[in-house]
Amino acid sequence: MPEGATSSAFASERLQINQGAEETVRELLRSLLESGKVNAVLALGRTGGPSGGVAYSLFRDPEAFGADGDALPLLPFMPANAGGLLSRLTLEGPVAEPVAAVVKPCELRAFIELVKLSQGNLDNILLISSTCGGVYPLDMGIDGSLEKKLPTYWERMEQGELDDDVRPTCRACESFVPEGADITVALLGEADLDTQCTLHLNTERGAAFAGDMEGTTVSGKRDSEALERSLDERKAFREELFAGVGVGLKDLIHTFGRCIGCHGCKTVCPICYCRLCYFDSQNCERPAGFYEGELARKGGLRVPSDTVYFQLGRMAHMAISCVGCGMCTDVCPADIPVSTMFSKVGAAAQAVFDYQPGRDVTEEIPLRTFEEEEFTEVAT
Amino acid sequence: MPNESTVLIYGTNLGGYRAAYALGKRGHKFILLNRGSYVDEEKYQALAQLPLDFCWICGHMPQRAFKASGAMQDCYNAQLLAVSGEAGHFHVKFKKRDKPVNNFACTECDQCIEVCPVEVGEGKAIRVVPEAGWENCYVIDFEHCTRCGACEEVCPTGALKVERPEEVVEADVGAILLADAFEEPSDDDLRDFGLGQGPSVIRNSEVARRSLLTNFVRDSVRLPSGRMPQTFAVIVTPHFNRPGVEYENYNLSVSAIYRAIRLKEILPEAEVTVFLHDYRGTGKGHHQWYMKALDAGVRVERAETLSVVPDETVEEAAIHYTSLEGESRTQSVELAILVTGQSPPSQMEELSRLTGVQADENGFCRLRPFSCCETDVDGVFAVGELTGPKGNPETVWDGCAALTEMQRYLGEKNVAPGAAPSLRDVAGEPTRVGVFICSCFGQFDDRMDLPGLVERARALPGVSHAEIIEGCCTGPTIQATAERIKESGVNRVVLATCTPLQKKGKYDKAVMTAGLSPLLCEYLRFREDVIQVHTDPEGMLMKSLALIRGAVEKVKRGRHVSPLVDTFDGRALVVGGGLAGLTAATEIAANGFPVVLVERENELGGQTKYLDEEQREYVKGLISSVNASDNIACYTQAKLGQVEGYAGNYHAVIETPTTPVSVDAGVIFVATGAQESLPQGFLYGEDPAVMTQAELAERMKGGETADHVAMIQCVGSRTPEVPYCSRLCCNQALEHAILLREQGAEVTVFYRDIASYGKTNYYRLAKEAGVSFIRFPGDDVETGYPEVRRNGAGLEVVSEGESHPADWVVLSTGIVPDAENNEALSELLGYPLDYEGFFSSDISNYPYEEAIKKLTKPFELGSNGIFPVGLAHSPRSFEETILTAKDAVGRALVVIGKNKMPPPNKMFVAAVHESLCMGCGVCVDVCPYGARVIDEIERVVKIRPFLCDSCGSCVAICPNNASYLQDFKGEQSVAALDALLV
Amino acid sequence: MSDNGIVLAAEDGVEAAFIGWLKETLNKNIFDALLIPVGTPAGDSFAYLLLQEPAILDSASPLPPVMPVQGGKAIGRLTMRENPSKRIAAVVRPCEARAAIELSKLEQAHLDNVCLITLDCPGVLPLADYLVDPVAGAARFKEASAQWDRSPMRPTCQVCDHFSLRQAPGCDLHVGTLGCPDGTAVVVAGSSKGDHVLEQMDMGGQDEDEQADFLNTAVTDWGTQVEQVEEAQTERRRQAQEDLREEIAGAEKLLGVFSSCINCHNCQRVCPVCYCRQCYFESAALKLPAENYLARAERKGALRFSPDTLLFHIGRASHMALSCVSCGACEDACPMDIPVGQVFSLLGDRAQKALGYVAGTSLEDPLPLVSYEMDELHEVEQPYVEVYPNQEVQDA
Amino acid sequence: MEEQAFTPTIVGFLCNWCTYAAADSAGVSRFKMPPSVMVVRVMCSGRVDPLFVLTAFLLGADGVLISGCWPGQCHYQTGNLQARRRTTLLKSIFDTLGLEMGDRFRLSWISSSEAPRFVQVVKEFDKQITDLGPSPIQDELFL
Amino acid sequence: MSEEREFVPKIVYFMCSWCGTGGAETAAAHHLRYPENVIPSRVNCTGALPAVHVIRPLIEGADGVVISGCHPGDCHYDDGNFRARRRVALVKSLLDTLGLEPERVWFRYVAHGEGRRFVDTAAEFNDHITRLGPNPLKTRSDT
Repeated sequence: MPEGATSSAFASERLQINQGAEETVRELLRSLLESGKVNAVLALGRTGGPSGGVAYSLFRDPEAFGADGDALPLLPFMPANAGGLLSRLTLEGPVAEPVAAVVKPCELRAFIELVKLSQGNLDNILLISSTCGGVYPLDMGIDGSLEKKLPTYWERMEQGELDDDVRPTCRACESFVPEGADITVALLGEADLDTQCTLHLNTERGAAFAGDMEGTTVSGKRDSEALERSLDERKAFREELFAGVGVGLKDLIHTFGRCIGCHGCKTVCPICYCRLCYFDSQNCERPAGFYEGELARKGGLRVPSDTVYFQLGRMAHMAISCVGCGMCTDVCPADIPVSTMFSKVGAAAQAVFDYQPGRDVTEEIPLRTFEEEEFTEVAT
Repeated sequence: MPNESTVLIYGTNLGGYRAAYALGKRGHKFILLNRGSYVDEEKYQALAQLPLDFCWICGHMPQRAFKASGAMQDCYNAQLLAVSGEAGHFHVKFKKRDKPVNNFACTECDQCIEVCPVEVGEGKAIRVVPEAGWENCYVIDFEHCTRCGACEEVCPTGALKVERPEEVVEADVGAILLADAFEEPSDDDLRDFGLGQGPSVIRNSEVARRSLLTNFVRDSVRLPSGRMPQTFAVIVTPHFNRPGVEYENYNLSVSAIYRAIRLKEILPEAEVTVFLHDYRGTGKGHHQWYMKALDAGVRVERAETLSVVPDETVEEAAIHYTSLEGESRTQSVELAILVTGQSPPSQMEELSRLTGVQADENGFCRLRPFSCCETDVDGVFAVGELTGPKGNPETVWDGCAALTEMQRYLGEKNVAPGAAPSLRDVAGEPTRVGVFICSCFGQFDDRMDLPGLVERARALPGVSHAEIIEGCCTGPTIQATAERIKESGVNRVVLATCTPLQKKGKYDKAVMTAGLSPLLCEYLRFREDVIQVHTDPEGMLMKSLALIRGAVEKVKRGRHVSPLVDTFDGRALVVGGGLAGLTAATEIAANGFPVVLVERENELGGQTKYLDEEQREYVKGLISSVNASDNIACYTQAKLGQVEGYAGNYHAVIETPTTPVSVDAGVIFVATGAQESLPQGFLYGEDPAVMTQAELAERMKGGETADHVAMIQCVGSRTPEVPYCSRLCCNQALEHAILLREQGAEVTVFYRDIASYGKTNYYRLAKEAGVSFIRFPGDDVETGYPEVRRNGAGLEVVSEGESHPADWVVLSTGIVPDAENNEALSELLGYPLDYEGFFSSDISNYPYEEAIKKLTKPFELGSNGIFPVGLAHSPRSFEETILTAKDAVGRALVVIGKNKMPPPNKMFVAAVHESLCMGCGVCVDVCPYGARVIDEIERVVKIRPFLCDSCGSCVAICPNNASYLQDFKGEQSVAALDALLV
Repeated sequence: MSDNGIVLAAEDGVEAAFIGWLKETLNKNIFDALLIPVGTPAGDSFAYLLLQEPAILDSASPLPPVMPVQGGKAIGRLTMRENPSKRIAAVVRPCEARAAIELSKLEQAHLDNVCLITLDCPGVLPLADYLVDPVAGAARFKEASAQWDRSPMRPTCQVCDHFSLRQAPGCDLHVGTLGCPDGTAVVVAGSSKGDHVLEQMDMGGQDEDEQADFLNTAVTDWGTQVEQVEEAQTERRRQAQEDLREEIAGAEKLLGVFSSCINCHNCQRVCPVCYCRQCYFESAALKLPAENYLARAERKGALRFSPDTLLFHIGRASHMALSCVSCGACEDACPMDIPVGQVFSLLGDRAQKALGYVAGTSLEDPLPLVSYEMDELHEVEQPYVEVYPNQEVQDA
Repeated sequence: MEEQAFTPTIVGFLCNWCTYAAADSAGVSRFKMPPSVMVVRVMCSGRVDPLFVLTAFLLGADGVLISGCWPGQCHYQTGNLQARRRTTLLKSIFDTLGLEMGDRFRLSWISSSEAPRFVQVVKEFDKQITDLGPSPIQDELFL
Repeated sequence: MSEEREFVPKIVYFMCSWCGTGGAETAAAHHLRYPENVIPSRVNCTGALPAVHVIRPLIEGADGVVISGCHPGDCHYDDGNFRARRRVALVKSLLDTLGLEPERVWFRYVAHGEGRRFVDTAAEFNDHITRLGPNPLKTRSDT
């Protein structure tokens, strides 16, 4: 039911602060670093100086979160899925001292999913997320148009709406409310984000770390009307989007026909955790004889082949865990709506198994388990 | 009663070292008698002889391993007293006095030096001689030592005793090897060159000595006043010295040229003149370097006579010389560098008294004809400079040839490698790193804050234990360290001690005794990298910590791997049935190993037509012993079809007139010989009176002679096409010339350089016999050669416009490689040819063959079990051909027939992540030893661990870390690097 | 280059003539199959097809307006493990052929049965530009290439000085169109393999000598034309590279250039000469424990994460710059519009110059890093001619 | 007309312990059945990687049959149940993308004693595929 | 200027396990001194030093990298140092092109006995780098 879909994620406790959201988050992180409560903060920040770009960084110097520091914790931009980065950070074991990470809901889900796959470790990671209004596509981060967009973005956020220019994937995202975050910054549909802000301290850890922020603790039922509305809008958009990509073999080939085989979608996909992808491995390095065989059979074939094989195969490998973060579409040099395809397939598959990736770290990944009595219709 | 297996080696020349090395590796004990008071007091002989300014020959001796295994007993201040018995059963008596400091107990802590009250010049009465590659030697200057004993008291391990008793030792040995050291001519020998008479005359060896710590730099030639000379003379003294005073080792000319080139490198503006009589560059690459010198602007002045008169005070010397044309000239230089030869051995008399060996007319040790090291006395051998002037290769080859020749007098191997300790596989255990920091018996305590360092080391991630140890270099401390490692329960070890270069064996022993593979450990040179080279405590602490951090990160990622073993096939394949091939075959067979001999022609013997009677007889003898031997299978009219495999595991197919035969072998000898180059022009082939030296020999045998004989040297040698000296032609021509003179003929030799070499100075003899010599402008090949014309009935030789009538014109033609055959074989064996077209020396001979370190290279498998011998390797005389063959056999004997051979580097070999390997083969191309090969089916690289010397070139060239060394994995090195920089 | 050649002529354009010629090679059974770009079903891009049905050639396009896949890579995929048993003609652009040649040196392509056919190349459009509106893109390309106008092409193409492989011994056949009269082109052989093909294709017909003269004039005209343009291009390239270096040189500028890199490694994945199955920079070597990253973050105040962006780019250059053929594929694949292609061809040119090598122009030249001269590069040896006067090193 | 001419190519991944045995005895007992199934023996239906199915289709199979032990009878306890989940996933993917491959492959349980049932299944499946006609994938050049 | 004096560079000294290392040991035996901030790192052979290992320190905190191996012809493995020379040339070319101060990388032969040459190299390079000033990359957080 929609109600639950958005509010179940919140603890009843929340902290209301008379300071803009941006300032609050910067303030919080700076104090955490200064006090040494956290050893480092993973957040977005400026790179390469003024004319430069935006990337995630592990910040140690509190000044980064000062008024004109490099950090940009709430920037609606996603140069990488932080879930993958957190996995990289904790792959060889938990961090010794707390590290805070400011992530978007889909990044958080990706990390949870990776932890399930033993590709990361939650210990000592303080997860800070927010109700998400989506992010802008990568190319807007290059030409500077992102900067210009920000005022509109926040304006519409306050109204609980999404800017039309955020990535379609985001506009079609149903899981924009973080689950399992220690601290959730309420953004979507919150009034006066530049002067006030609400922090939901969902866990004891959250409370412990954000405890000494100045603000008033409020409890009890909160109004999630804006969220519900956004959910409905996004659902609608999602159906549109999915309907947009045709079905059937021909359409599939049309969609992926211009794939240049860079496998960038795989590389940036947080769920694709393999060190060496099956489709880059020896298994797909074929002797000339193979191609000659195919040639004899069909009179012609694409080289390098395996375009469709790669896409379908990758779906079979990760769609069940796809968190719909949209990185794959963003990165595709051939402008293929990869994410739309994968979310569509993923959503359907996840529905079949009644599974929501990244919702709960204790939730088993469907293919790692089974029921004695299920899907009896499939096998006959 | 079986023969003794031990060998007594008297003296420490390069040949002796090489023999000792080979004996130890083969498994024979040897006693090394050193007249000097420490390992190579006489070391600088190498510098005198080496053209290079760096030397680490002695470092190639795994002396610690040899001592540990009991193979080596080295005695100092030693003197041979008596020799009795006979070959195989000598009883020797010698006296020795141990060095005050026993290197095996010595930790090189330098406390003795610190407490020594006696100042001598810069240092103290006890000082360290670090240049010695074996170990740092502590020597006491007994002249000044007061015997106060302070050093003895302070020595933490009791390694030092000021007074050592002189001991008389008796031993039973199977053979005796005389290897007495090279001796430089004395200052008096060189008085004609003004040595010691002024500041501006210096020996080349002194220059090298000055360059020891810096390599050759300007300061090596700086004048006492501090001025930098701008005019130099490099003088090859034996060319001008009085007869019999000094002898010229074969590489002297090129040493002079090399020095001149280096001078031009560091002082491009300087004027450098090389004074010599002839340029005698007879070895590989020598001619190349001669041309290089000319390009570099070095002036080469050929003189008939020469003397140097230095000014006593002013830094200037006058070179008085007469040109070849007889006009006397003088040139004044600021520094004259004397490239000196060697004196006849001073010990000969004593040695012949003791052993019965005989000196030859020049005072060198006489050898049996056609033998390399056999003296007149059975079982007594002599190598290196003791037997005459040599080039470095010949000196070194002597060593292994001796091993070959002495086999028949030696009993069974008497050194058995100790059992390896069992190591535990730590896979699955949580990583626990232990850091053990050596205090060098408390020595380091006051140099820096060790406890503080330990504290910080313990705090490093992954480190579960850290402590200070007393040491890990003496028996007890090694044991103690092993115990501590065990008790601390760690499974990775960082040992912060001192020089792994010298003590790695000890550290390995410690950790292996503790049950850990050295792959799980890292040894830090705490002393060399921190204690002895720094003063600032804080900085030292930081640096030590960085080093430890790096080591910890490295060992954390270390994995245990158990080393493999391979068998080295005991069979040998010899290609070519000439002198070299026959020698190799018989010698290998004589040691009980099966041999397959392949000869292209239908009978053995090779090119015998140029040989004299004795030589023919000798070859016949070899052939009959080949035929007689049950160990040798001989295929004539046969050739090598295909070859696969690698050292110790070759599989070859031999094409015979009947059916192909397949052969397995561990080693392959390439003895395919070379050809006499046939002269072009000079009316050769048009006029019967124009002939080659070989043809001359035939005619002289037939009793013919002529009144006027002209000889032209360097026909088809030292030309752009044949860019080398064929080594043999000059001596051959001179011998003939002398004979002809005896028969009353007028002989004129037209030459560029008379490159005669050897004990017998044929050059001088020929001159004395009245042979006349006319030099033609040699460096300009195009116009240089004299022209041969018909002149009425006879002939005339026209050189530089002058006509010289002649009845016979004899052309001294060179030796050229059998290009076609060599290239095919090189392809087949994957063995390189050198730029001259001969089979390369077993390793790269840059800058040229005398880069002696190359020749003493201890990695037996460096040549992948392939040994080019005889003329296939380079132009060689009859005797030298035998020498190359016996040297090769000696080197083969070190490895051949080993049943359980571990990789030379045990577990430290290269490996491949096959899932990442793309089979691109770049690592195969850069591997210096053919230790890698592409598996054509799997398209990945496979390793031949037994050829791998773990240099890591494969790691560096591999773009994605598919190649790695067991102790140098990508993840190890990156993490370690980062840790250094935190 | 051999003097063997033919002249193609057709009313309806060189492309048609060339395709006709190719069909002929299939019919005459000179080749068993062709590898050539063909329009994708959606009509919005092109892909290499290996084909033996002459009919399919109708939708083929020897010089498509874009380079979605680097032909060298295609040839590599096809022949990486073995020589094909069939005789295959690969119709590729010069830079693609050069890549194939580099790959064959690296054992990643086996060309014994592959006949490399290249054409004078006008360059290609940036993939992104084209995909906005493929139809318009195609038109734009047609127009520009018609008068060899490189301005709309990719930056790397604009300054390409190897657009014609007539001199490269590695390339078997080359189709020259530059400066040829409309509707004609010359086909010249660069190798005996190529010669053989031309001989088999020789239709005879007109009188031999006449034909020969005609051919010679055609070839010479074309040759001189190409040389002129090559000179001009070389100059443009030098200039452009100078300017580029101005823009990127120095830590400040360089980090600016790579600041928006998102570590997708597309550049490496599409690079034809980056042949590793798994890139070093994705390998275990650089996967380190958290304490490593945190320590580095501490030293620098912060650590860009994913780490090692700059190391990836410089390091990758150290692996492939010597084989870089300046094809610009990397730049096409970069989602962040970083001028990787230009930077790498700059790095490649200079590195190759330093080690006396030109990538992909000959099968014989050994790869620079697997060979060496004993007497070379002394400029990198730090001279030491005199003891360094320094108090610190004096004996204590 | 063409329809009749068409004999499908079906790849059958049969579990070593049950269905493969069943197929065996079917053969031994000379049961008649269509020749269309190419049998690939796998140790367990749980071994059948979805990529096997994909590969088969992309290389031109008209149908894919996976068959293992009945639930509860798996030689390896639960392999077949995992196979069922994978199959379900794959079907879901095919269906979402509107690829008819979904209808072209089938998972069935056939124990070693059920030779007749094996024949039955093969016949049915063969019919099903024959009716569907050749897989359209076969003539796609741009896969 | 005052900063100049305070600046103590971090220097990585790659040395081969034969000559480079030997030179360092001879230096030690002679008690020759060189600056503490020169940190040695051993590789078997300069020919075994991957280009990336030279580049990485320059990004991750080193102000300079100096490499020492055997003299030409003296390489324990025959030609490792020749190969190293090419690799260094490559790295220098790359750094130069990118304006990253190739002079922060030095390559100088040092033989086993050449202790003085070793410490001189360390000291000379240290002074050289001190004059060059800090490596801008090492403090950049956005590498």
